[in-house]
Amino acid sequence: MNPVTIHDHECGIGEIPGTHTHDHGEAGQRVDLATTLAGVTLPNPVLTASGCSAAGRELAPFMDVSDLGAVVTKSVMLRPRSGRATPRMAETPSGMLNSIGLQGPGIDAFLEHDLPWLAERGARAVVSIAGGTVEEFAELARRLVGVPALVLLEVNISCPNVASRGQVFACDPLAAADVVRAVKAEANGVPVFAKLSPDVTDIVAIAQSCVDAGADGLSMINTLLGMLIDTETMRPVLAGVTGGLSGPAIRPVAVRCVWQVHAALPDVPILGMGGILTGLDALQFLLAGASAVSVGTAVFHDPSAPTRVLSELRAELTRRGVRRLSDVVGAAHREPQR
Amino acid sequence: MNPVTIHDHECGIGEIPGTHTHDHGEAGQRVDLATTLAGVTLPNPVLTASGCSAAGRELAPFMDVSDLGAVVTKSVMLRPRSGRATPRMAETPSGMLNSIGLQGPGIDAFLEHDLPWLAERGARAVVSIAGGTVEEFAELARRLVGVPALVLLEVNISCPNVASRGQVFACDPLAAADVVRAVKAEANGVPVFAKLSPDVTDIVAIAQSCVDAGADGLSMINTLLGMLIDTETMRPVLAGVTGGLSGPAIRPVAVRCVWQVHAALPDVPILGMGGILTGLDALQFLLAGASAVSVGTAVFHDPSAPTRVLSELRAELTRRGVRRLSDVVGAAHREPQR
Amino acid sequence: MTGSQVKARVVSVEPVGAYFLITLDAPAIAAAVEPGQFVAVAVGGPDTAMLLRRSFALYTADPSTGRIQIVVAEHGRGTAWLVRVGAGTPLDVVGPLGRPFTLPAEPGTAVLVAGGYGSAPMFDLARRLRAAGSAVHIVVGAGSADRLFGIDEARDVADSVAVTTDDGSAGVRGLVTDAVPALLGSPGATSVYACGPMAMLRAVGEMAAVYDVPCQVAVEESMACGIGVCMTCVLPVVGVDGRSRMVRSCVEGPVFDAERVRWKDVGSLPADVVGAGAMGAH
Amino acid sequence: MTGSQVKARVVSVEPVGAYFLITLDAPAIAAAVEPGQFVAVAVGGPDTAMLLRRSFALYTADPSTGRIQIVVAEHGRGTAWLVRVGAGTPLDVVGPLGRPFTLPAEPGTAVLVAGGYGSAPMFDLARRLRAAGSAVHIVVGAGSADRLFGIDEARDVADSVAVTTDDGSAGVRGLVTDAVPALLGSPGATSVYACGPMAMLRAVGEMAAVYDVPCQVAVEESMACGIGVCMTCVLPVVGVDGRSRMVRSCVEGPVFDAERVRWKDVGSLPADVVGAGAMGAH
Ligand SMILES: Cc1cc2nc3c(=O)[nH]c(=O)nc-3n(C[C@H](O)[C@H](O)[C@H](O)COP(=O)(O)OP(=O)(O)OC[C@H]3O[C@@H](n4cnc5c(N)ncnc54)[C@H](O)[C@@H]3O)c2cc1C
Ligand SMILES: Cc1cc2nc3c(=O)[nH]c(=O)nc-3n(C[C@H](O)[C@H](O)[C@H](O)COP(=O)(O)OP(=O)(O)OC[C@H]3O[C@@H](n4cnc5c(N)ncnc54)[C@H](O)[C@@H]3O)c2cc1C
Ligand SMILES: Cc1cc2nc3c(=O)[nH]c(=O)nc-3n(C[C@H](O)[C@H](O)[C@H](O)COP(=O)(O)O)c2cc1C
Ligand SMILES: Cc1cc2nc3c(=O)[nH]c(=O)nc-3n(C[C@H](O)[C@H](O)[C@H](O)COP(=O)(O)O)c2cc1C
Ligand code: FES
Ligand code: FES
Repeated sequence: MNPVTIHDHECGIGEIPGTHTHDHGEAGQRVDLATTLAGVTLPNPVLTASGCSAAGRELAPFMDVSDLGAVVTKSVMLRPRSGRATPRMAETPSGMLNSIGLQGPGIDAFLEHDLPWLAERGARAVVSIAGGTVEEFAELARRLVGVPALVLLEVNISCPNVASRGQVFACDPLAAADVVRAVKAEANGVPVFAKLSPDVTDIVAIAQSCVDAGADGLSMINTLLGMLIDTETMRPVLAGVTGGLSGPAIRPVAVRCVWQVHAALPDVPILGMGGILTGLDALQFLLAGASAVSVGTAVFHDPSAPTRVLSELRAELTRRGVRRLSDVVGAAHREPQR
Repeated sequence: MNPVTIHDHECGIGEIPGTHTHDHGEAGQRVDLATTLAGVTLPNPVLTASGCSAAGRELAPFMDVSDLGAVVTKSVMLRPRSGRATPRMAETPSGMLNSIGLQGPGIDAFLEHDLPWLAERGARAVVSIAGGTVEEFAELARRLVGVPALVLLEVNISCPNVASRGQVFACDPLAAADVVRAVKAEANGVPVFAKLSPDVTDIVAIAQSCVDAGADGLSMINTLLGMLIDTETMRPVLAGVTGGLSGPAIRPVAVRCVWQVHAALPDVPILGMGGILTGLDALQFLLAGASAVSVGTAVFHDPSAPTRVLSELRAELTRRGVRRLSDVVGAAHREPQR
Repeated sequence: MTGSQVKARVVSVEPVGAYFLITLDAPAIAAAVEPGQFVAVAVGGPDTAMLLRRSFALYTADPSTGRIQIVVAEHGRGTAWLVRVGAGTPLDVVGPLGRPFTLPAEPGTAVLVAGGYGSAPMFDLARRLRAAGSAVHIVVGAGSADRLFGIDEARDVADSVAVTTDDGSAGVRGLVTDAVPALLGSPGATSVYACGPMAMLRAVGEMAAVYDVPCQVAVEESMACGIGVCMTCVLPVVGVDGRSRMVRSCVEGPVFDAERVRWKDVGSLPADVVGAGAMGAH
Repeated sequence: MTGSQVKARVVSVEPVGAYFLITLDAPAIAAAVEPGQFVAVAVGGPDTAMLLRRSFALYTADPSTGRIQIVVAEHGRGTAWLVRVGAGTPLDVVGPLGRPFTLPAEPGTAVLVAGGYGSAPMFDLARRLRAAGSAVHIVVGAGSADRLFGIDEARDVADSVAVTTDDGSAGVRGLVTDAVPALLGSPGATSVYACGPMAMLRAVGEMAAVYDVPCQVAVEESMACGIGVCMTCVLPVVGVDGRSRMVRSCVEGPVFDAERVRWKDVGSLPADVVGAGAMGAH
């Protein structure tokens, strides 16, 4: 009846046998964490998030990046980009704002320096691409197909569309579909995931539009547009005025987006993200319908977060006696068995 | 250069005279906190938020509600409503989810028991109204116009539109405008504020549409749609599955919405809200363009929050040497004077 | 009914079995407590991500020392913080809150049933009942011995004390409700009071109904505000007019007449509740 | 360059003037520190709303005791928590991070300029410079006497110490930079090291350029991650190829050659920075 079953713990009255799953299962057999995203099998469902772990190299002191499901690299563009002026970030309650402006070396340097490092270590790379025009996205896909380590393309459509007075691709079903279609045409079998923005009236409509255009899966969510005003200077804190809100603060919005899209499109694989700090947070996304998750801002709080989340998730699933990861994917949509 | 000017404090080098506003102004004269919302002058800009202080009576042990700018009452509907099943709430990082389902006594009981209590105490009431059809909204306005204490109508268009398969009025510019127009037609000079949802692709478009339909001002923001999954039961926590996210977690989104709408419609008064916990939080909304603010979820954390926010705001403005509240409204949009 | 908001200094936090006994300096609250009332405590300290207060039944309140005590079971994040708070820390506490147990108009025989930390409000209640001339029988149950709170004190304040544990580690092995029918039947109980888990309250209420003894229960619903403004803590309760309403357990409870609570409908929305019809539309 | 992540037990938190000297048990970090490096500390405890680590220059690091020390000025919420943390608390600390000061290839005369808590990394640097045969002159400045850190220790590790305060409460009244030209000029300084506020670093860098003395500065940019993954801590720096880039101060700094930092462009985006052209488009 209550959201939590504290009563059962407090005095044992009315206890229903088998509800105390968290006391059992320690002796349970090891859960099979392998997951499949549009035909790509990953050893486990915990990935980094684009823009939150660079291209993986800086995490090396804290983990073996090949232990992760995959490394999702920072969105790369065709040309080198300086990013915006500083300040580029601000802390907010249980979250942060960023306005980096997609600083990056451009695709040439990325292919020369970044991907090979991941390939040498046997890590899997999900490469996130970003462009200002549909053609830029297509060109990036062309350059990437076939390079070692690449297992999946994530299309960051949450960037402004040059042709459309800066409106973000992900906020317009047609523009989003155009990008997906163009990338898909170049992808040569590499699965293409469209990364959606939560800042839309109807995320299911955007999701549907991307899938209709050929997206093999969906990554969600990107940051929410937010801002902070410095009450001393009386001006916006960020040089870019607005920025993207991430971290645990947005987790309920992210879980809701995954839930809605999985409910509408149950066969479309989802890479879920937004505020994941712990293994139980990751489990929420899986239960809502994600087949894998990205750990983003948590890395700034705890550089070993991705592997910690993975081991916590393993422990939690083991405790629940879960055998295969796929058994929990989307399970919150099903009526409980008991 | 840095987001914070700690350097100046640490060793005094490079200090610019006059930048330390926060050390001066203690002796400043009392700031005039009066604010005007579409012709209605309130003694100060701190209000409660709809649904977070019932009809004010329960706050009596903690404050004199007539000290507030106004009491915004819980959205009232024509008929009594039971609200949803429990659980109706869940705590989230720096926020909470609620799915009350607009439980309330209906307009008759509201007029008989709730408004008179406020009127007797000399408190000002902003009455929030909600309906499932345009006609219900109009009928509510008709019933309310002319009753004592009422100073303003807040139209909660973030509720599902019966005619439109449950789509929320606030997510559709045309439906939102229909409601505003109908209420305005009955309002007989009482200013009408439309309360906007942040869950839209383009909040400025909705704002414009409401203003074109006759809204005298805008309240923003309502909650963000979110959800939480119980990782023990593996089911949604809330009986209503999804719920509204509120509290400090959403403050950056709220400030951004106020900023965007004020930038586009600088002459439209805004009642700002979303995660205000302190006087400085309130100041952020004023600087972004709000002429007054509502304190919502903070009341659950601290029942005296509205009056505390008010006194903190007064102190902060005094410290900055601000004379009139209107001097800071929207000030973050202007280049600094110095 | 609604109390005051105070900064209450932590006097001490002492482990008692599986629980923690927290003593606070809170004269404004201690002055006016009746058994069954509760306090709502802000947790997590400055810059916490935990926004909502946690509610705890008042165990003792001494107007002469200005101190109050609560019995806290470590459950989730908020209580994990609370049971580790250092002496001297100022806690933001609102109370006393809620409707207390009401004493019978006439002296008689009262049966008090408590599950786990649900015994906290029972001692003061027992004392007041006895002071008003009633005989008091207490039944306390818990999962295990370490989750029984205040057995010795129960012996001081009651005419008889029955103890049960699920695992038999203290008292009689079994559920607290096993011990109730005997007390209701033979000496002729005239009132029943219960505090504990919902399932227990329901069972006790149903037993009392069988024996036609008035029964008051203190329920424990999830509360966001504790002061009656948020409407999160509701449950379906039958009013004096015979109609059911979703009623706030923080201000109209936490103590209810057991026969008025629609136990099997808690957590759902019965169609005959006032205003349920208006829900269908939107 | 990037360090390890440890649970460092707080040994003590001691007020020192306006600052707090925090001593931590962190053998893995203490083993490998060079002057100018920093640590990133998680603040706020469990369930905090503060997500980002706070960075602090290492003051001491003793491989034999396994202890490190930082000097913390209470500034906002995070440091307010940190300076009140109890002894014994385990802190999550990542370090040592960042590029340290580099010692000159040849012994010479080093001038070390510190503003406020910016003196923290200077003592170890001075010791190493002297051990390598250099003469060391230290200039320390602050707003007031209580914001001077380690003057006595400076006297132990340097050949001369000059002290300035804005208010004249200790040493010479004036800015720390007032004392620098004299040191650069007459004895013929061969290297300058500076740590403190940005305006001071810039001024020192410009003076060093006038005297054509190589100058290293430790900058303090807002950092979200501290380990090089987030790109928040950048500033425009001229590379060896003569082209300017937005460079991460956490991994490519915090120590930079002063002449390479484009001081007047910090906080803006100069059009000639690599990749700035690509920004216009979107
Ligand atoms: C009127 C009343 C009296 C109570 N008296 C006592 C008491 O004397 N001793 C005691 O140990 N506990 C008591 N409780 C339960 C206590 O409030 C919860 O154990 C506590 O809120 C759990 O908080 P948490 O942060 O540890 O758990 P979390 O699960 O992290 O809490 C998350 C949210 O759920 C709510 N919640 C979780 N469990 C409960 C619960 N059982 N009841 C209500 N809300 C819950 C919390 O308040 C919080 O808002 C009482 C509750 C109520 C409503
Ligand atoms: C490399 C480096 C070394 C430092 N060494 C020291 C030191 O030895 N002693 C010391 O007292 N302080 C030092 N600082 C500054 C210290 O990190 C800030 O004072 C601290 O982060 C402020 O946190 P807060 O929570 O108190 O302030 P808040 O204003 O609440 O912080 C909000 C956010 O802004 C960031 N921030 C605020 N001020 C600064 C600042 N001055 N520099 C960088 N980020 C800031 C915080 O890290 C946080 O993310 C150093 C900073 C850097 C980058
Ligand atoms: C500093 C920062 C940089 C980011 N850069 C990118 C990016 O380049 N491409 C992208 O698709 N998402 C980017 N994101 C969004 C994250 O990948 C992620 O979608 C979002 O932050 C929500 O997850 P989180 O709360 O776990 O961080 C960035 C987020 C942050 C905080
Ligand atoms: C429990 C609860 C009930 C609410 N009920 C209403 C309502 O009836 N009408 C309305 O317009 N907004 C309602 N809101 C939204 C608030 O008025 C406010 O817009 C939102 O919570 C953001 O502000 P906050 O973060 O300060 O709470 C409710 C919010 C909460 C938390
Ligand atoms: S807890 Fe808010 S109304 Fe009861
Ligand atoms: S602080 Fe994240 S890259 Fe430097």
